[in-house]
Amino acid sequence: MKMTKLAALAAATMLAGMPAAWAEGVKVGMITTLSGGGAGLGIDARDGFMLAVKLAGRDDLDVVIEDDQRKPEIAVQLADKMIQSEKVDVLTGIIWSNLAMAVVPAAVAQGKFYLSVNAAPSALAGKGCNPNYFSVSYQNDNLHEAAGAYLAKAGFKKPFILAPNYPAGKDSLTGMKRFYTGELAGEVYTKLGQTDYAAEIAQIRASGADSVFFFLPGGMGISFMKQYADSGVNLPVVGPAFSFDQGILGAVGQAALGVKNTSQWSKDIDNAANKAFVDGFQAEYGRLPSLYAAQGFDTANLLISAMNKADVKDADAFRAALKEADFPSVRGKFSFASNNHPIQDIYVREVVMEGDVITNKIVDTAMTDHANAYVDACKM
Amino acid sequence: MNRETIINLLIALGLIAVPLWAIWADEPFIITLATKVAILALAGVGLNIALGLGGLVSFGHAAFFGIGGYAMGILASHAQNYTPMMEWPLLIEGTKSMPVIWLVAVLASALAALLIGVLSLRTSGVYFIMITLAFGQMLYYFAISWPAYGGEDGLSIYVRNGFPGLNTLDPAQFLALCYAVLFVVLFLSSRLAKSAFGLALSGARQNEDRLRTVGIEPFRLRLVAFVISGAVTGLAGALYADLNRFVSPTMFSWHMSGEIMVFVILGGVARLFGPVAGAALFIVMEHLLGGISEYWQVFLGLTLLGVVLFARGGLIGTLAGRKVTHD
Amino acid sequence: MTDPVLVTHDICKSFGALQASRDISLDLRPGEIHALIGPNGAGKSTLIKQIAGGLRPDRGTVQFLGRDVTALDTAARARMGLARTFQISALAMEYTVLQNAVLGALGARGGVFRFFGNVLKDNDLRSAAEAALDRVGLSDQAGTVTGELSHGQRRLLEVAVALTLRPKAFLMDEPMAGLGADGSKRLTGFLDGLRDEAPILLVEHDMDAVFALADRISVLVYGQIIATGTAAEIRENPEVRKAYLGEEDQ
Amino acid sequence: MSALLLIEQILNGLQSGVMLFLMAAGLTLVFGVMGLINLAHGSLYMVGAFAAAGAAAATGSFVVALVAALAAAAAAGALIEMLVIRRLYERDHLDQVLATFALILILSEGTRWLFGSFPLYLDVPDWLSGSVTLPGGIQYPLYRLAIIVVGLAVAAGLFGLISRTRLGIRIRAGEADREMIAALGVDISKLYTMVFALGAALAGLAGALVGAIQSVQVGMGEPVLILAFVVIVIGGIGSIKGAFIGALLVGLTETLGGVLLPQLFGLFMDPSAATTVGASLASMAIYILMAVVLIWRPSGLFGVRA
Repeated sequence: MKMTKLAALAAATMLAGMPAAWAEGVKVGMITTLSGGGAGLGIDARDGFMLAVKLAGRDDLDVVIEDDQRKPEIAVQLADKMIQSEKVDVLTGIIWSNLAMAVVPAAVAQGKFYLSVNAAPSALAGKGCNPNYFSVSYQNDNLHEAAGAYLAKAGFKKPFILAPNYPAGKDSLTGMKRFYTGELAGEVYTKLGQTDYAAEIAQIRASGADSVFFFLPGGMGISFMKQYADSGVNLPVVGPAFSFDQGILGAVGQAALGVKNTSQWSKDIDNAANKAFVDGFQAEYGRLPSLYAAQGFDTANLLISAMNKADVKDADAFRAALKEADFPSVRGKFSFASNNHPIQDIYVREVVMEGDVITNKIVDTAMTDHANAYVDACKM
Repeated sequence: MNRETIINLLIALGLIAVPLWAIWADEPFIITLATKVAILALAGVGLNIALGLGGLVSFGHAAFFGIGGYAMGILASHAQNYTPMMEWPLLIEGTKSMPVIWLVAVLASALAALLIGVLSLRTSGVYFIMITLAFGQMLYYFAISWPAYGGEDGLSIYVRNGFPGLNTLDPAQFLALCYAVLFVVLFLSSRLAKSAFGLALSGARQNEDRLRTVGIEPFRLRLVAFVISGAVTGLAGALYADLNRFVSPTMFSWHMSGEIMVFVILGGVARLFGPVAGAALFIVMEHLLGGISEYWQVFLGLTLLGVVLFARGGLIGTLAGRKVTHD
Repeated sequence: MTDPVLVTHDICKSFGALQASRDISLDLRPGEIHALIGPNGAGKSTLIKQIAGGLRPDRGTVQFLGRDVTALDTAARARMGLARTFQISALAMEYTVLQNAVLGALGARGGVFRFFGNVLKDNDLRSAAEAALDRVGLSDQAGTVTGELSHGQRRLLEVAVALTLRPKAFLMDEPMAGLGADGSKRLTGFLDGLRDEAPILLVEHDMDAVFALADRISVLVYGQIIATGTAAEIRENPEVRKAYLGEEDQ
Repeated sequence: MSALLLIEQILNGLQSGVMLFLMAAGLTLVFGVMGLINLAHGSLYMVGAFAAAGAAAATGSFVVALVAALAAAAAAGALIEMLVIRRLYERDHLDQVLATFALILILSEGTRWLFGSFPLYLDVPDWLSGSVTLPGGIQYPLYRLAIIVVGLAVAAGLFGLISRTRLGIRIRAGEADREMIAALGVDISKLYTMVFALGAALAGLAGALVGAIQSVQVGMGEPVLILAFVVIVIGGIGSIKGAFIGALLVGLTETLGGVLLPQLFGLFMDPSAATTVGASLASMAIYILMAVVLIWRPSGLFGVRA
């Protein structure tokens, strides 16, 4: 791979003349979205991560946190700052794929470890994979694939599918169609940031579909669900967890009840680590944890497990320790595929009312020990 | 020497002294910040030609900034993937050479400015502000939904492009290069302001009737100014892409247009060093406030508001007093 | 007699129901000062705008130097040598007096698209500008910012800028306005000598100046020229007396 | 596409156009009367939505929520006008743009400070939920019909206000000549505060109405703000009638463009490319519309030549 060679050259040149980094312990740079519209996700990931650090009581783990404002250019500059000035060993925290694409290749080329708490674009899983890059969350396509698998398994014959017109949206529909190969009632790309879905809902109504699959992260999904629920179209809805996560459910309200969504985590997964996490999170922050918080929590625990086995200065040993994934994941089973993305079960959750709180409950398993479609494309 | 000249000299000295200190104190990130200041200042210098001299309040300069950025991204990505951009009717290959990229960035953004200018300059006042904004948004949405070069994900360039005789991977050398470009453009822009063209352009801003009455049609002047302005901002875009080794549609967003405008106004409209002072102040604030509070943008907003309401003429206007136009 | 420099032929212009110009035909001959007078709202400014190129007449033509210029814009007419001064000073107020004059000289010479050299150090432009300033007596104010000039000085600067254009004809819209007795007198003297250089179409309210200067006078009332003639003829004209006395009645 | 679906989509375009009008009306009034560009108008939309969500959570009543939205946005508008905006009337557009840009930062992050980083809940009330069957068999959400009705009623009220009442006469006089209105003995600064608060209240109302079917979150006003600018530029700045026509044009273009363009390209391209190209073009459609209008009429459809 020519790219990697060039990148290594760049790294060598950039590192030349830098003094020896942090002498002991591990310094982590967390770049995440803490201001603006998407701040909720970053805050959850940060809180989950810091909770794990606190519960582990590690004072040799130093975390520097910066706000990327959801702007890729800012994220790049913060990464430069973390690497050049803070001299961190490990980077983490990025929520959005486009920001990850901006930061990760350069960071790993400079010999840093990158542990993803969320974003895991296909470009970094296949051709652009790197031994120093680990995704602790999933590969971006996973939840969509699981939704496709679930639709096929549940016997739907004619889903209508929609996603925003940007790369992650196209990956989503591609991923869904990888495991649902039947007929589609329609396939629509909406404008990124669109808030009114009346036109699409009318198309759904007219299309003769028997179900709806959508991927509309953030406010887009909230708008869609509210409008859909009010439209009188009563087709079953399936989607990835993003629009039905704890942070967002409150805003969608009852419109979300009954929706099936795919997720690799849920707060009712029955294991000790998850119970400690859910209780600890509620005690610490006074709210229910979200998927992003769970991913942040697992990321920190993965890092701590590697710290227990190897010195971060010994990159090969540390990398091997990370790859073992010898930590108690809140998801239960967890291991890395050869391209450093998780092999895990993906569940089907249903949105339910628990007391007066709207939340999710696992109703099925969509895929077992699922890895991703890019394993073979990754040569490292 | 008048006060503004002294202030300009102090700013220039500061620009050079801070990175020298950073090298001595081993604070490499300060060098990155200084590079960012220089590049954004350059974008502001570009806008200032339209805004300060010509009175053309463009709310769409992110269009040129983004085009410059994508000129770099597209050329360099073809070079790094060893795929030609075009094979027929003639073979065009990508490149990793900064001078070539700069030339393409300047030409492409100048051409865009020509097209946007021809249409926009038919309007004036608020309509001009809004139509330039609309063109910027048009390109923004185009960049997001155009899949060939990454769409919203943008394009990563793994290694910074090269400049003959320099190691651009060394932050200090890249900074020196950006400074050199900035100072050359500042020099040219100071000449421009005093030239026949500058006299007429600024005259058109002050009184359009006067200009027509002496036989000069303002439209062509403004169009040329808009093209020069767009080209300089496009050059800044190419450098910014190289600083980040990354381009994305956010370079086209209206926030970017707003920020470039903020640099100019914060520093002082139509002041030679206004954009430099403005960009430096803005980035220092962003850097310092960002460390204090999660809600730092509130304080940034309050500071900007304070400058507009109470420090008219921006930083340099406040320090140097009234503008002196004669020699 | 030589051909007139400037001719309007049956110009008509209306704004909605208001007819601001009705079949106006007048001419400006070499060497003369032709004054245009009329009560407020008679349509003098509208007529001047149509002659200068700021407004297109609904009907009729404007000829300058024997050429039909009706379709040309202000800048093109200015380049042909039609120099105009404004009722309300139209100057670049942030510029110095010298810069304003150099701007005029630049317009006359052409070569606006020069981006590098210092325009104030261009000897041709500077000497043309300084000569014009000298003629109106503003040389000692060359470095003053125009916005700081007195009202009268601005009027003089307008005239100076017009001079830098080396015009074939002047259009002057109330150059005496706000000048005061002394200033009016001086400007009157100056314009008196100017007519040999290029004829002047003079819109003016100051009747002393008009009667002192004008070779011919046209009277515009309600968008129509009701009389044209020498000062003496106009004084005797009953219609003119009626129009002006009518105004005084109000 | 069937005729029924097309009619339904036209209704959708109408609905989004009517909401855009509520936003654009305030923007264009403020510009027409005070000559001010207000970039922070979208923040007032957001303030309305947040106030409505807060009030609905506290009382459970949608009507109270709407009243709260109107009151909060009007109060915020009046406050902003008195503290900041009135210092900007005599300034050029540049200072106005910068100052109101700063206001966006303050209001957005301030709101996040108060309400947290997660979207808030605001839903359609029970008595307006569900859909009704229109003549011809079109199923259409009741709430959206209600929005169209409210929007048209507000538009009618606004026309009445401007053309019939004393406030309207003063507003029109203020547009024509500021000195004249001052000479008439009207307290001009009070008038300006009222106009600004009125515009803010309309934006707040739009925020609350739309918030119930969209997402109440920080930054929700910015896309709408840009659209509202497109609307008033197309309609002619300062013209309420222009804002109305412009809003409907933009609403219809955006809705129908998103539906029809991909189908149009589908006629001669393969489906997935058609979807991509169509969707890309649709997202640029209103800006293209605006550019075309301005090239044809540089002061918008109903603008007065500056």
